[in-house]
Amino acid sequence: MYLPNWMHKLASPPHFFRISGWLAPWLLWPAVALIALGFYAGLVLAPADYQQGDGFRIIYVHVPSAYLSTLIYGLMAAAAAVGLIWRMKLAYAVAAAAAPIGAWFTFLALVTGAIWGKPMWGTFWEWDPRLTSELILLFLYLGFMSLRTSFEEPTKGDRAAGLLAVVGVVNLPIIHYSVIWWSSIHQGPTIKKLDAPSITWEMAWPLLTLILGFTLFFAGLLLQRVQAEVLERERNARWVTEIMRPGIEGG
Amino acid sequence: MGGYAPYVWSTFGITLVVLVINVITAKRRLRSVREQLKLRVARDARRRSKE
Amino acid sequence: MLDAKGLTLWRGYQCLFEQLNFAVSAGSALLLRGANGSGKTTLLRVVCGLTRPETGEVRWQGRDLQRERAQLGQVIAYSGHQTGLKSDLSLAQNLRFAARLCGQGDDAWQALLEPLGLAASTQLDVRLLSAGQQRRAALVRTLISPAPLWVMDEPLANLDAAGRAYVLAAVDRHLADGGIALLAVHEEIELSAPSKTLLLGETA
Amino acid sequence: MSTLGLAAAVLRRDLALAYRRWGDVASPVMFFAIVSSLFPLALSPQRDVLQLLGPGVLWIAALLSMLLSLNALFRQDLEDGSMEQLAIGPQSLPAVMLAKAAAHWLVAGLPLILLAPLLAVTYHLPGSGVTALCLTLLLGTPTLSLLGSVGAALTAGVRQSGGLLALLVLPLCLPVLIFGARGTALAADGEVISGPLYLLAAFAVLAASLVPFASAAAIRISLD
Repeated sequence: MYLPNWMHKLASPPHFFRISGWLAPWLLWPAVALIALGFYAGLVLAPADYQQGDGFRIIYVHVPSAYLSTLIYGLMAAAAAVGLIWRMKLAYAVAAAAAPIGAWFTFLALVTGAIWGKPMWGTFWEWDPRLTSELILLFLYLGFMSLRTSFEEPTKGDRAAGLLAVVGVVNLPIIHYSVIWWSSIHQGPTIKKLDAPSITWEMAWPLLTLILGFTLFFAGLLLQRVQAEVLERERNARWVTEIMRPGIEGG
Repeated sequence: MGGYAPYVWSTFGITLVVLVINVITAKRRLRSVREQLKLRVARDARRRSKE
Repeated sequence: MLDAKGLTLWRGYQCLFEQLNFAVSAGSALLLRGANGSGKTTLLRVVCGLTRPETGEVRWQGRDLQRERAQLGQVIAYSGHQTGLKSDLSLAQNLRFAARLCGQGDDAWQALLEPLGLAASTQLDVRLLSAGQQRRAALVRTLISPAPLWVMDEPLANLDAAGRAYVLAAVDRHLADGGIALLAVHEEIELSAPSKTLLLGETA
Repeated sequence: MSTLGLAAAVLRRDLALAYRRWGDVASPVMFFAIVSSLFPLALSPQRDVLQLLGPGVLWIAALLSMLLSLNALFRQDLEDGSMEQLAIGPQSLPAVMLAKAAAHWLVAGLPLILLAPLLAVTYHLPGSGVTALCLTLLLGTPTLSLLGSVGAALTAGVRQSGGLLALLVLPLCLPVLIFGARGTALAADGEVISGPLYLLAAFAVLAASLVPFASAAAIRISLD
């Protein structure tokens, strides 16, 4: 399988290890700034919603985490597919690093969605199609992580979990639309779907800031975790023993 | 904040906690892998120097 | 002609082999020697395409054995530690399935039962056979296969003297017909055909 | 050897194996019967409660009993080395996987469909409900076997993988459960359920054509 040259260069673990080393802080600090700005804007500057009052502010944390939970699963499946096709150890490292972060954001989306449901529906848990899909997504993440760690040989765990992620990502839309059909046949006339209300620009820009902030945060976090995964997978490589020699504070 | 204060603050609070947890676990994971490898390389070096 | 280039494989922190190359021409054998756990079995499985090496490739007549598995057809007859026979099925059922798998008729394996002393137990479930009998039954699968490359993991294990002699004779016949054999062995064995030895473990 | 011939040979061998170990065939059916009879005892014997819960309970019991027998699907093949022989040969491994899934369906899926009407009666399901239950099971269980074969292949090399197998396979089987159970319930209320049936059939065709390649790759990973 032919690979463009720059991908080869980026794909070489030591090269990627050095890049992620200095790039991670450059992603994390702007992310923290954006998130701080987004929180402030979302809580204070944005006007209250005429229907839900201030309750709607929860979308500022719920929507970014829900968006990231799906994005990260897609990225994880893509990395796993690259790993399986081109046998690139780095791709497996990216998939293994992305999984826990994705699981955390899915959990966050679930919790914030449930808390948002309390004022809206009066109960913490409502089998709303989106929340149900998030719950299933969490199971897919947990399945990936537990399968990967149930093999002694890391390469075997990577390949098995990677295949599961690819099968999972193909199934995700099917599961999502089945859940939507399933909830639609119970549709009472007065359903209150978990919809972001019609959103004006004053409400929208904090949301976009937070989505960008969360994404940069994920990217920085991912690079850090990928460093750990790369070190573990390349533990026998010469470049690892080089930078790990006592007295050298490298990497 | 109307009657929603507890809900809004709790969601933002939980979000901050989760973000911080992620940062800490990522850093700790990297440090533990690095230390394990350092130990390993040092032990190999010692064993090789004995041979 | 079987040749392997740049084979590297680690198991955990232990390097089984690194940039290993070897070539075996038609009509000759390669004997793998080395302590237990030195990677003999793993190397055989790499040649068979069961285990994936980190680097390097195994080629048959210059074509990648792993990637062109379908086009190359019946190349390998593998007999590993496990017999590959279903213990709940009778010997006859197992051998009929194995024969059909490599495109042979029933007469192919029936002719071998007598010399291998299995004629009496064809209707017995494999579970009831002794270890030696199961080993000889697994050997039948290799003998009837038209595959030119025999990959055998300790073929002489738990066989009596007659069994050993039979196996060595079969390997010699196979090599004489221009086949290739890759044998992981512990004992000293003498083959009439030319054979090289590859030592594993110390070379890591 | 032609691919079809290979698949037929593997299927015949697996059915002969299943016939030889009759106990393994009976356990999914007995599990299906026992679990289905737990709910009336735990919930209530009233007719309307059982009619409401019947479709869902029977479908969940069927799904779990098929899951039960998936665990051992490849474990024996890996231990005795017969899967190695199939993986080394030039034959197409996906065809073998399709045959293995078909054998599993015949042994663990079909008997459930035969028993389902009997259990449906104990749940006082109307005629339309019983036929819908059998139809949805007939269309849904092949997909469960196929998706289950991927999970079984991935966890074949893992020790005590019961829980792990469920965690991997059940999320993937949810669409089948949703359309199967809800379809049966809608039919029991007298509604037309051609939609869910078509979708279940579509899932089966999609699974039959794509999943064997995934389970072939999965078994190669376990063999590594």
